[in-house]
Amino acid sequence: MPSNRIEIDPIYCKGCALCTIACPQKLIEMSDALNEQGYIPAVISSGNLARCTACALCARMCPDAAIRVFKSVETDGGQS
Amino acid sequence: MPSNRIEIDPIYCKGCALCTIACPQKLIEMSDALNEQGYIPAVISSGNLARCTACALCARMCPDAAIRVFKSVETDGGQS
Amino acid sequence: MTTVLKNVFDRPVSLKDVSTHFCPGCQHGTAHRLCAEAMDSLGVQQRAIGVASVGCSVFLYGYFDIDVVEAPHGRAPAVATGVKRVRKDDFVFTYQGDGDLAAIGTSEIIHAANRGEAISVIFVNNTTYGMTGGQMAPTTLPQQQTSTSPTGRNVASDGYPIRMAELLSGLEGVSYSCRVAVNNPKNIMAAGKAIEKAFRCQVEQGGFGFVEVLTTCPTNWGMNPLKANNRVAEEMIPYFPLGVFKDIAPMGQEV
Amino acid sequence: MTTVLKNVFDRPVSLKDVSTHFCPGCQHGTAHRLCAEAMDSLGVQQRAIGVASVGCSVFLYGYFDIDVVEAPHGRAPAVATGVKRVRKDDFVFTYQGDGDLAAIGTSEIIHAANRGEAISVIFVNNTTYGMTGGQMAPTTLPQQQTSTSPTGRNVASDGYPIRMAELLSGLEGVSYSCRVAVNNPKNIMAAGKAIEKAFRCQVEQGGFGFVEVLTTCPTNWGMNPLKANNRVAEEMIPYFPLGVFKDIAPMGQEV
Amino acid sequence: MTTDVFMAGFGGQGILLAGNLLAYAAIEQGLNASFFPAYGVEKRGGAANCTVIVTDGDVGSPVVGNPGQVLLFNQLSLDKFYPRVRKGGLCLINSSLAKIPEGEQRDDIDALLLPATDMAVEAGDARLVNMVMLGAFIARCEVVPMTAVKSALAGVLPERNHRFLPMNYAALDAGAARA
Amino acid sequence: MTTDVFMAGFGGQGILLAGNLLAYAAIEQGLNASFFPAYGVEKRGGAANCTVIVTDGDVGSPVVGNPGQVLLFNQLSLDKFYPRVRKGGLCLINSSLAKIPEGEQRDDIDALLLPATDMAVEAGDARLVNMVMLGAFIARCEVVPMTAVKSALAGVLPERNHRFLPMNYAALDAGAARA
Amino acid sequence: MKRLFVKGNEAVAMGALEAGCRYYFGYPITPQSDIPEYISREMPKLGGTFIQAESEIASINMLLGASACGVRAMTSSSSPGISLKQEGISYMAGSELPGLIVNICRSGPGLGGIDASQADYFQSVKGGGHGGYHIIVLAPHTVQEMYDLTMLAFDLADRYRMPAMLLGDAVVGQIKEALVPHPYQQPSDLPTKEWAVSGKQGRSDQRIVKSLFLGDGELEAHNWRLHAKYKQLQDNEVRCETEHVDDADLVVTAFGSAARIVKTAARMAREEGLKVGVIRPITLFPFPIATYQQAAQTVKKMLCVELNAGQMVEDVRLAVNGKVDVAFYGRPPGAGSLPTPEEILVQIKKHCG
Amino acid sequence: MKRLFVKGNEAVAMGALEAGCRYYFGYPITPQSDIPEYISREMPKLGGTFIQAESEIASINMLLGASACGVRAMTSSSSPGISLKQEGISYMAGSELPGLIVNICRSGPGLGGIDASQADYFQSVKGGGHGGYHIIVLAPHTVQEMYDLTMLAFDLADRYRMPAMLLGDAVVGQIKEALVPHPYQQPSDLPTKEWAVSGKQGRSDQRIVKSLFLGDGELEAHNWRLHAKYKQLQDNEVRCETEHVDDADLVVTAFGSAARIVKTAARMAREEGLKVGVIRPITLFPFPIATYQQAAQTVKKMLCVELNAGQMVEDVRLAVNGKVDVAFYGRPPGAGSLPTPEEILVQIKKHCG
Ligand SMILES: Cc1ncc(C[n+]2csc(CCOP(=O)(O)OP(=O)(O)O)c2C)c(N)n1
Ligand SMILES: Cc1ncc(C[n+]2csc(CCOP(=O)(O)OP(=O)(O)O)c2C)c(N)n1
Ligand code: SF4
Ligand code: SF4
Ligand code: SF4
Ligand code: SF4
Ligand code: SF4
Ligand code: SF4
Ligand SMILES: [Mg+2]
Ligand SMILES: [Mg+2]
Repeated sequence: MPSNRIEIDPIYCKGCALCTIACPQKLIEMSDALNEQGYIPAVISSGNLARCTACALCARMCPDAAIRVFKSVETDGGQS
Repeated sequence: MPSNRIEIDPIYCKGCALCTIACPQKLIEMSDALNEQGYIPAVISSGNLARCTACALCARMCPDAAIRVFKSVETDGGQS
Repeated sequence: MTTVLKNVFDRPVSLKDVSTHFCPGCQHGTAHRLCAEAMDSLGVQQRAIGVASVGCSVFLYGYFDIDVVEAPHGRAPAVATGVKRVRKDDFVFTYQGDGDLAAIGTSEIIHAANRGEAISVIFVNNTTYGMTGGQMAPTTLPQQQTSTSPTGRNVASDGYPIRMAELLSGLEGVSYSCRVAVNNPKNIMAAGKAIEKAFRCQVEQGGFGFVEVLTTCPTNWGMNPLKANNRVAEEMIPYFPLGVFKDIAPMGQEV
Repeated sequence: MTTVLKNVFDRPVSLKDVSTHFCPGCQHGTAHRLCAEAMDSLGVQQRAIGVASVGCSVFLYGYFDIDVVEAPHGRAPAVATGVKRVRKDDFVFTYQGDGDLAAIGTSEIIHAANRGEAISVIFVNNTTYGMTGGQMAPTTLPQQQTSTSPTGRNVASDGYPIRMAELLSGLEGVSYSCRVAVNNPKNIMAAGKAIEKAFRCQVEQGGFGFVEVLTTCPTNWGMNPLKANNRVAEEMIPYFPLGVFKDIAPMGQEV
Repeated sequence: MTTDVFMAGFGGQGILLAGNLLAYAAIEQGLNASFFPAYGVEKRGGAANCTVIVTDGDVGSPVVGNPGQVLLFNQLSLDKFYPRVRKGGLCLINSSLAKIPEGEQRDDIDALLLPATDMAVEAGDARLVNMVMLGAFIARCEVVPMTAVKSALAGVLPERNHRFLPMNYAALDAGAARA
Repeated sequence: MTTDVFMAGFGGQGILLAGNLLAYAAIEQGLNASFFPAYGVEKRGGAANCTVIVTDGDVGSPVVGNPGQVLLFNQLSLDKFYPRVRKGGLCLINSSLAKIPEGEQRDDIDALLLPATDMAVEAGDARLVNMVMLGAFIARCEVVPMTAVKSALAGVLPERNHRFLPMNYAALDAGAARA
Repeated sequence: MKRLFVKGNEAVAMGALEAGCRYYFGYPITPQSDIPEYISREMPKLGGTFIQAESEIASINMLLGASACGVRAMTSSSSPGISLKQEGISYMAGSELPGLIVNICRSGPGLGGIDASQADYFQSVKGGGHGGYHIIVLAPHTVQEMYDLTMLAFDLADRYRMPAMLLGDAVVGQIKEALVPHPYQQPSDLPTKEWAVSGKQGRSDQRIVKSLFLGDGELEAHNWRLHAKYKQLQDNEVRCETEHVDDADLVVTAFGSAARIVKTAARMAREEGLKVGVIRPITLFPFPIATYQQAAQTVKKMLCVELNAGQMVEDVRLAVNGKVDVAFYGRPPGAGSLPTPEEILVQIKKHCG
Repeated sequence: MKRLFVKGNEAVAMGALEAGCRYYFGYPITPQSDIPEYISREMPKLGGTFIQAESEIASINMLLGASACGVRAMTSSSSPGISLKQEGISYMAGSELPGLIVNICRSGPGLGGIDASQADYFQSVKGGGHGGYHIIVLAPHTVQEMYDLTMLAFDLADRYRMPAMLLGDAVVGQIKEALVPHPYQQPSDLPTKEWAVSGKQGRSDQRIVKSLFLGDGELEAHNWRLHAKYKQLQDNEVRCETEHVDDADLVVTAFGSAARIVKTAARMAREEGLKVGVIRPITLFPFPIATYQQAAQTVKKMLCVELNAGQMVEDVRLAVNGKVDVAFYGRPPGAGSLPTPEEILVQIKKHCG
């Protein structure tokens, strides 16, 4: 079963770090390298991703709508 | 003993009649002739003057500060 | 023992000995006299600076025997701020109509009040633009017919009349805010006290004082003076209740 | 049974796919997203007209995928009035900063509110003039240092910060007025609900809704985004309490 | 042919109504006309005057420096405007309230003195002075027929005041009779 | 003698500080100088450029169409301004971030490429790129002596930042050494 | 059509309603309050909107908002109120918004007085607001023109997508005279308002009404675009009345109310045998430059008459560029300062001599 | 005196404080916010008053109030904010009040942009407000002049009892260069302010500061009095810089920042042997008419350069009245639209040819 996932879009992330304090699991960290925009973006390690609850609090907190959240849900393949 | 007195100054009186409703004794009436300013001024008859309590309510009510009020007071001539 | 006639009521000294241009029964005259009486009583005529607004009261300088600055329509509180910041020891007041203060001058009164300028504001609410011919004002009562609300103020599109005395009392900078009427001797005496209190609040404490005076505009209401005067009690006071909405020491001062 | 990844949070449709010019940690971005989410949720994007104000949010049209009119500084409520009176069935909102709405635009917001215009107003209070370099605003906190209050706001001469949400709630024409913050996910969710409620109040009832959003301006506060965010809870909310100050049906309407 | 008429008095004498009426009557007659009012700041009591131009051509200037036809309703107006009446012009003076000062009599104009206010009081109301003056003027200077003035009056007065029409007609006639 | 210097890059590269410093140093030297900044709307990240005029006469125009001395800090600036360097002029290019496009090489100017950002990082902070570039420029074009620049730096930096002076001096020297 | 007897201000209101204007935003001020008063009575009957705004600034910005939606809308005021609208007018010009602004000019500066004045000429035609824009300015001189030019103003504003001003004064505003109202005929070639905001309604492009242009060279290009329209106006929309210019020695020129006085004076002069012509600009912007230039070929002198201390005279002088002398006669306005035809005649004689 | 390295805007603030201005009322706007920022720092140290008003309108009216008390006071803003002050400026002019208004002009119309512009020339010199008044307008072109002319503005305003405007732009406002501050010397013959309100203080006469004049002929007389002052200004207060006009074939003329560019271009032209002179008006009102008229006797042509689409050029043309051709070169301002000396040189060559 694939784990939940968040995507931090480097196009939008300005490295404000607000997501890091929003995540109840403290899963998000700041990178240690500038990105193309000249910001130090937020990142999440794949290890941490595995613990993500897809609560989306990070995404709600992000002033730049840089985070997308995906929740792993079980679905009955045949129906929709 | 002279009675109290009010003076309705025709320079100021515009004939609004507000003083007539302010006087608790209903002593003031409206004239029946235009004055020089083209207004029908308020007047008080000498008969009515005799009943004036110098309460000054008419004067306070007058929007044009047209009324002066004099109260008859006893004074000890020698002292002030 | 002799009997003499003592003058127990006369025109105040701060009021000039001239007839006004106000219409018969217009209570701008009453409000003028009460301001003059308050200046007399506080002894501030010689250091008073009046700020005239645009409206029927624009000829302030013609009636008060004090120095006067004429402000553009609605801007008296800003002009008074400029004056008072320079002449800190003088007594500075504005005298404004409801169109002037509650419409075009909304921003200036709110911010002067909020800054707690040490000025006094006399706000003459006659529910219409008197000088320009009786148009609808922010204070025009619901259903009141005016030259720009010919079928009566429609609250659905024009909104309800604004209660300035209450609105301003919500601002920290306001020391004193009240509403009075001058439609009978009792109310007039209370109004005189309120104006004196607002003035005193400036003179003694450097506070911002605001007195809303409900008055008649017989001409533009299309009523004779007596009818107009009745309307104050019958229609205005029910919507604009008399009372003191705020009475505190100026910001940062000990009482 | 299969497991799939369901997208549970994404950028709202009404928000364009572009990066903003806002500084890192600036919560204009949050307020923008919440407005876009509310438009999405009410399904009004296709009939939305935004009125941009002058301030850091002047580029509204760059970020919202809707029709936009740019208003002069402070005049958005008047512009929105003109727009709404023409486009009665459209959804019209203004988005204004605290300098824009609470200083130069005081008169326009008060009278649009008092008329009960069927518009929604998002008021972004960051206690400073962000765009022009961090000058003192009417909402600047006591003692707060800004580029024009270098030794801190002096309430004795500058007055106290104005609480707009409370002030407006005193006006008859206002249907909904509240203050929210976006400094943590809980507050953000409440803020989103409040904005949606204000929007719905217009769309469903033709009411005037006002939402004051407390936000950061890390740049002009001279703080990093985290510190700035902390300041909201520590200094702003104590002075600007969160809450709903008015919530009624529009004038003349049955609930 | 252009006739320019100037009327002056104080507010309350109905100057503006008279001017209005004259211009309106002219227009109803198919002529061109303009009515230009001027009044003081004070709504009541202050000076009031107006200029009416009646012409079969273009109206042109709504004001004239030396009007040919002048109706003066009170002393103040007389003092100010009597000297400005055009040479050879006509000047109607309300002698109830105004008289030509000693030695200022002009013999280059046609002056008609009539006690218009007194006549108005006689006709029922001092405020009818405007109709008395206008009636006399129409009689003197047939710029429009009296019938036109009368029917115009019904047009300018609001319906609810039509009960006053007969009084006004009478005042017009009284003026005309004395012209 | 007038020297006009144009510097361009992005916000954060310290362009405005470098320009400011150069003009200030010149003024302290008794010369006339002007510093005219231009920046985009965005406070950070946007383009930033400035023109510094140093002269023993009147400053005159604060902008020049074809500056004689040009410092280009990034690719965008190079693309836009390289072609505008005055014939015979000097152009310093931060080769860490910018290179002259194939075939656009000019041989009518004196171009100096130096990896200023790399050198700055080496000197302790990428933001020292402005000092590296300025140092090289001063070494090439002695509009003011290096000592003047260094003492001016102490004047423009607020006291609390004086602890960074040595780093800045080192960067200036590093630039000069490569000029 | 029946001739009505109408006040100038009311003719403006009638013309506006006839031209399809259904949105009015204004604030009372003498001597133009008849306009809002008339409209507040009549607009509701037509299903339109009348708002008495809290100020002139709110009015002009409500107009901006309504115009941005593509409807015909207007505001009216008088001099001090028009000064307050200058920022808004500049924004409308910058945002390329049509809309009618009526200025029934009164005497100033400051509170001044309520008498007729032409002292706002510069403010109207040179751009009283910031940023070097122009607006269309029309100057009616009769009640009929108050009506006709109001309609024209809406058409021109819509055609060129810019604000138009009707510049009257207390004389043409307060005068009553004959008006022959006639049905409004919308020009068939008026452009549709593809730029007006309306909600996207499924459109893929956003509509944005704005005056901010920050990209390199964008604002300059925008301004040149505006100036190209000013040129078009000059080429296509000049309106001007002339009388007896062909054989004239002296041309007297004036606009609006002053032109009425001048025309009468010129007729008096002709009666006395003086060869006097009249040029009356109807459009003040665009200014009838060519008419003056042509007249300058034949006349000996020009005399410009204004109800101010000399403003339009500058545009006349610029037009003739020294070719003939342009004298000026005017009086700053105020109570009792309206010149009479006799007074102008004296001036005419002086300059004919 | 030590030479300082100062930003233009700050030089204005320094000059004002040095000239004894102790009251500042303003509202932030780019590109002039350095002025209130500087003053908010320094004014309290001098015991003066700095108020950040709620708006530009409040600012100008606070200035009106303070000036009515006879003190030196000022406000500053940039184009859109100056538009909002037009009513207040008209009132100050009408009330004969001194006071300094600084406009650090930016590009428009509307919100426009924040780049240097001279598009508010008309607004400044023709009276952007209603009622046909004028104010003194000074146009600094260096940081030193920002300082010096600020002081001069206060003196002229006090002497003539009228508002004075310092008309700068984003270039002179944002540029940093050498400034030699010098102590303010108050002219010994400045009139005392007998008209200032102060509370009657036992005086028998009231002091009234107003612009309302309703009596017959009063307002006209008042206006003629104002115009008499404008004439005095023209006679006594024109300030203008010229360079090599005597032997010039072409005179290039410009004010403020544009003049800096022009002066450099003219020097480049001289170096190439072209006989080019420069006229730079320092006072825009009063305008240096005589200087242009004199130059028109000898030069072949004039070229007016402005950071706008052509405004001062009208005053130049009016001054020379067709005597010589006056060409224009300008660009509406905005990001990236500041002309360079090289660009002007091309124009110079065109007109020298
Ligand atoms: C800027 C401006 N707008 C409008 C006016 C016209 N005006 C003069 S007085 C007035 C309103 C008067 O009403 P109010 O303030 O209520 O005073 P009142 O006459 O009723 O006492 C208006 C709108 C003006 N003089 N200036
Ligand atoms: C009439 C006018 N005055 C001043 C300005 C300058 N100005 C632009 S934005 C702004 C204030 C911005 O502050 P705020 O409204 O709080 O928005 P923020 O940038 O903080 O979001 C000011 C004063 C202007 N553009 N127009
Ligand atoms: S979705 Fe929730 S758990 Fe996952 S990273 Fe974001 S805040 Fe943390
Ligand atoms: S909150 Fe958003 S912008 Fe800030 S660091 Fe996290 S992802 Fe980046
Ligand atoms: S003083 Fe009193 S009793 Fe006498 S008339 Fe006046 S109100 Fe009546
Ligand atoms: S209240 Fe005054 S003005 Fe009115 S009638 Fe009485 S005395 Fe006259
Ligand atoms: S119009 Fe009304 S407010 Fe004005 S003086 Fe007359 S009654 Fe008083
Ligand atoms: S300056 Fe402040 S309000 Fe503006 S974008 Fe930056 S952080 Fe946000
Ligand atoms: Mg009123
Ligand atoms: Mg803000």
